[in-house]
Amino acid sequence: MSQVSQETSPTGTRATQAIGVLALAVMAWVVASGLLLTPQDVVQGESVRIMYVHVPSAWIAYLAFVFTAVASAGWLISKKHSMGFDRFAGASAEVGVMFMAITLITGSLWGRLTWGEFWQWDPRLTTTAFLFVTYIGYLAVRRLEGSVEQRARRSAVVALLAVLEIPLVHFSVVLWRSLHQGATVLNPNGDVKMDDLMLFTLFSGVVGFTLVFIWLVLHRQRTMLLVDVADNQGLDLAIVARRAEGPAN
Amino acid sequence: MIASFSNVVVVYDNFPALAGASFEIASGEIVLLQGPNGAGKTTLLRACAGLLPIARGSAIVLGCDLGVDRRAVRAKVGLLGHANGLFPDLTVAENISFWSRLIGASAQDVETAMQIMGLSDRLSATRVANLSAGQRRRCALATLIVRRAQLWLLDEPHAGLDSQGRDELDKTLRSARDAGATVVFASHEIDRAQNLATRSLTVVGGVVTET
Amino acid sequence: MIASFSNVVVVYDNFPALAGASFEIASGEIVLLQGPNGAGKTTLLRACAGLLPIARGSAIVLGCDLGVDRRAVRAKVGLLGHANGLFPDLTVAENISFWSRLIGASAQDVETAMQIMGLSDRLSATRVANLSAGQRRRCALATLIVRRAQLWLLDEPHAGLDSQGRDELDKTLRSARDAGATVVFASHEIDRAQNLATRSLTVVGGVVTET
Amino acid sequence: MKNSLDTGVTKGKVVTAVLSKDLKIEMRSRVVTNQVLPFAGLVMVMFAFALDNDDVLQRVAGGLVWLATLFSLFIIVQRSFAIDTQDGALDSLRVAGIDLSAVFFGKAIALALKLIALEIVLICGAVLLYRVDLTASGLVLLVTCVLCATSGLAFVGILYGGLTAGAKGRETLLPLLLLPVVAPVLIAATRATEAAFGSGGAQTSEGWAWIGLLTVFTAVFGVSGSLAFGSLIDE
Amino acid sequence: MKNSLDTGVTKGKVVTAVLSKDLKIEMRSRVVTNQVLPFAGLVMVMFAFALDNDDVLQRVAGGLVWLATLFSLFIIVQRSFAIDTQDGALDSLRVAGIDLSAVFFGKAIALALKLIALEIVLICGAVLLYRVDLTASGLVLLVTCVLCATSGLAFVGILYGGLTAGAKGRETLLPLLLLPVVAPVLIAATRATEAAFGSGGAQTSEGWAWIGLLTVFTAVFGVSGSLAFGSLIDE
Ligand code: HEM
Ligand SMILES: Nc1ncnc2c1ncn2[C@@H]1O[C@H](COP(=O)(O)OP(=O)(O)OP(=O)(O)O)[C@@H](O)[C@H]1O
Ligand SMILES: Nc1ncnc2c1ncn2[C@@H]1O[C@H](COP(=O)(O)OP(=O)(O)OP(=O)(O)O)[C@@H](O)[C@H]1O
Ligand SMILES: [Mg+2]
Ligand SMILES: [Mg+2]
Repeated sequence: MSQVSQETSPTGTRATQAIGVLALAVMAWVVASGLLLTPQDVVQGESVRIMYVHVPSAWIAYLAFVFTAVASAGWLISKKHSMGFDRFAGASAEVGVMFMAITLITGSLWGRLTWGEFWQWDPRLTTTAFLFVTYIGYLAVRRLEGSVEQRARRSAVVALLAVLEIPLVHFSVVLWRSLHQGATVLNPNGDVKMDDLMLFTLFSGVVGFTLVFIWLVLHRQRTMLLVDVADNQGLDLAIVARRAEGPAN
Repeated sequence: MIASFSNVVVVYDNFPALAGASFEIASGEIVLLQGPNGAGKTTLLRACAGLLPIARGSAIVLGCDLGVDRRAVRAKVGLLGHANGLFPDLTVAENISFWSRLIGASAQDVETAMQIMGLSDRLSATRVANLSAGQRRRCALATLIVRRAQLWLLDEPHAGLDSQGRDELDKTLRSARDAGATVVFASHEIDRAQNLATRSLTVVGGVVTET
Repeated sequence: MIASFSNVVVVYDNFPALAGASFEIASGEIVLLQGPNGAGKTTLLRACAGLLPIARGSAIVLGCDLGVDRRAVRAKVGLLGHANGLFPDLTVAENISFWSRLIGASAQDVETAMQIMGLSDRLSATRVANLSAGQRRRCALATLIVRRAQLWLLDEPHAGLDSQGRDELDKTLRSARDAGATVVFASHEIDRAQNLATRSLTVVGGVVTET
Repeated sequence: MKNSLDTGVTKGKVVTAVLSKDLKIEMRSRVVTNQVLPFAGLVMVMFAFALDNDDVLQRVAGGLVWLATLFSLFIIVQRSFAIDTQDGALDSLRVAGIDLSAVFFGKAIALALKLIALEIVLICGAVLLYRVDLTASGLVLLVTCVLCATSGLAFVGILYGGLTAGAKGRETLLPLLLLPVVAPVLIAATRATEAAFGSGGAQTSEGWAWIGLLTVFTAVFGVSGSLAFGSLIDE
Repeated sequence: MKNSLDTGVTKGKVVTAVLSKDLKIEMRSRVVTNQVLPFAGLVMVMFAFALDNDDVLQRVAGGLVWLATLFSLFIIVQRSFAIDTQDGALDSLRVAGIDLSAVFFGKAIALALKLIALEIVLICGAVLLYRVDLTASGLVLLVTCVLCATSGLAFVGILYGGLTAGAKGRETLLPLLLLPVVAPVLIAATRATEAAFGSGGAQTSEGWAWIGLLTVFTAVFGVSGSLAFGSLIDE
């Protein structure tokens, strides 16, 4: 049974407002620093500034998909099968797909500047595209007809399988020889070859995008709850109409 | 109580095919479901078999709460739907022996079931695709008889059978009841059905009323 | 004579489903075909509609010799088989209007047919895949009524209909007969069928005998 | 009772009724969009992935487009008759007493429209993925080629589809019958497309010779289909 | 009345019952032999024809074999569930109260056997048509690769096939779900096959690295399939 509360308050709370303000502040700093303060790259020139969006969005997409998987596992394991887990998984995947799209778009723009082409059949790019499609499929599974429990169960299985693709994307640069940048920041040796301010801006970007992610997910799962409430009220009306077919005839 | 439904709602897409159905079925009954087309009889039978999610209300069948776990009940019921559930490319004998292997029935049981349903040697070596409509229904019934379920759920079981087949089926259902099973079936042939049933329920507009 | 069969043999693969069937049907009759499962009733109806090749014997339906040309007769008969002949992805209204466009029936005819078969506005906008079994049968009958054929061939037309639908169907068939059509139908519900029919033929083992 | 079966329903009306039914069912069930297109797309992507940075890609582009089309042809033809046979609607069509050559054209046009929609996507894919340069004269050739080849494929597809529909187990015969017949179309269309794409330095003018072959093929199967379809499906 | 539902039917018996049913139906209906094989064959021949006398042919040989296999995977998976859903047998399976992971393995093994039969033909075709030289060590690699990749594909195919079977319209989701998942298998298997064929001077040893990836994939989907299939198909 879905635990649908009848309350219909706005989707925001004090806490989400705070997160929203914080996210805006951090993002403002990232924009200022990324566009104005950080130096050009020796090789890439101005185009390196795309990195402050490209890399964090990729990582936050990963984060979102991992959250989806964790929430899905939570739904499967928990005895009560609380629908909160399922809504959280769905909301997180939707936001993750959005961030993955940002990665793809900024990546191709960057590619146009550095490689002269929007798209290359490179392993990192190809696997990223596959990951994107996988989660489109996940969202499609959520839209299949059926009860909320059916939706939760099916999509939980898909989410747990889909998350396994992330290592494939991450290590694709190692597995296949790749045109794409290798692990510059998250490399196994731990020595980061990057200007300090650039690095700081990059990490600010990560923090800012994380805040945006949290803000979006909290709101989205609240709207999903409201949709379920509305569906439930629609069902009340439909039941009345159906019963009216009854003995009258 | 073999089955007890209270205010059960079952929804397709957004349409509540069962809109608050409440009834109880005791052990050893043969219950007829009657009612107009689209009333919700098929939906009710499939819900009893644990095939449809219960949106609201509480449904307990053979001691299993369908709201909690719909899968537990399935091993104990036998279901014959509007469709026959056969593989058209396999012969009658292959179809029946497939199902009997799954539930571990003996060759003797299979033999008996085929005899009851009048599936002769010629027919049992025929592909289901090449059978007449009534012969197919007989084959489906034979797979069900092999199953020896505790609760038999039958959706218009007489449809397509000739009069001899109908009599044979009624006899089989009665003897299953005598052996301790419970039978619930939907039918539009009121006379024959009321003759067979020990009790009849009327389904209209997704609601069940005692007749 | 609307139909006259003499020693007709119809073969599937190597099996003679009709093994020398002879009978005659006059204009304005409502003929019941009865007989056990696998007797050859469906085969007989399909042969009448010109859908099956005549291996031996002579079959003349509505003045067309089926041994010579089976296609000429088809424009004049209406056939309802065990299957409904509907497109599950289309709505009820779309299904019926498709067939009515093919034969040039008016919107008025469509409206009437749907009313006779009790297909309400809600149902007519529903996809056939989402209908109950009886509602689907009603939809198939509605497409047939639109057709206004000279010879109606119906294979267990009552199957799946609720009692009100059965009465409605009987009324429709009688009024079609009154308007000059001839009806041949197979059925296993002997009581109701004999009530409707003006004459009944028994099919057993591929041979037709007068009852 | 008025016998409305004799009121002349024009051939055109039957064609549109059948055509709109087939298209409506596709709109609802989305077999082409959801099943055929992704696979065709994958084929293109995989080749791009396997053979990147190679002029080979340009050379195989035309062939791939038509191979994917051919593959889709099988699936769509099968589906096109499956919707008619699954609940016995084909029998009702047979006894409807209508002009079956109109059914042939209705189904063929629906098939052709689905194929053309698919080909447009595939060709755009080839142009983008394989970096094909398309000149204006190449485009004219390409459009002609698509129209001719597709209508030819649609006619053969429906003709043989009708032959193999109906009886159980016969559907599996379809590829066997269809393959040898459509192979020439595949070759001609590929060559014309290569000429349009300028693959391997081919000239646009070379392409027009192939168009002639395609036109003959289309005409032959259009005529024989409209004559023979009725008696094939009727049995 | 004795309730025979409780008599323990071992998992192995259910696996063999389902397996032999699926194979018997294939023997009767010959979908793989008559529908999938001709198309796969055509693809091979067309490429041989289009790219003759070229070392390109050798380079694409491995990829073609696996592309054709993937294509067949879709058709066979769909067919494998269509035989269960067309007359409602899937519902009977659900209410049979049997261990559904046994059904998973039964169906997956049947699928794998069909795919392997197909691959053998395709590989022989590639060796003959594309004049691939196969060394003894290459052959060992090839056999391992075929076994690993095919069982992986079979597991995913049945798992997602079960998810999309049942409700109308759901089947069209299958390609969307399956494609991104099997694409890595396709790539890994292609690379391993290329190594086995020695295409483009690839070493056999390079191939074994890919086998590792394939094994992981197979293990993941075998385990998750046997755990999740029951609850997916059950709904
Ligand atoms: C459409 C094209 C592109 C896509 C889909 C894409 C995708 C990705 C993804 C998924 C990541 C996260 C990798 C991980 O940590 O697992 C990433 C990181 C990165 N990308 Fe891209 N990328 C694209 C183009 C580019 C281009 C053109 C450049 C620069 C020349 C670039 C530079 C980077 C860098 C520097 C990282 C951080 C790598 C690390 O430190 O681990 N990307 N990209
Ligand atoms: N396609 C076929 N191939 C071979 N034999 C067939 C085929 N269809 C029917 N038969 C056989 O022909 C005989 C007559 O079948 P038919 O469908 O005409 O019976 P029927 O009288 O309509 O029976 P029912 O009352 O069950 O509908 C049956 O014995 C059947 O097994
Ligand atoms: N898959 C579906 N999607 C949407 N609505 C459905 C679906 N199946 C059935 N319905 C609707 O649910 C209602 C109940 O259907 P059900 O099949 O239970 O009726 P029934 O009592 O068995 O009727 P019949 O006597 O015709 O078999 C019908 O109004 C039908 O239109
Ligand atoms: Mg029903
Ligand atoms: Mg019959």
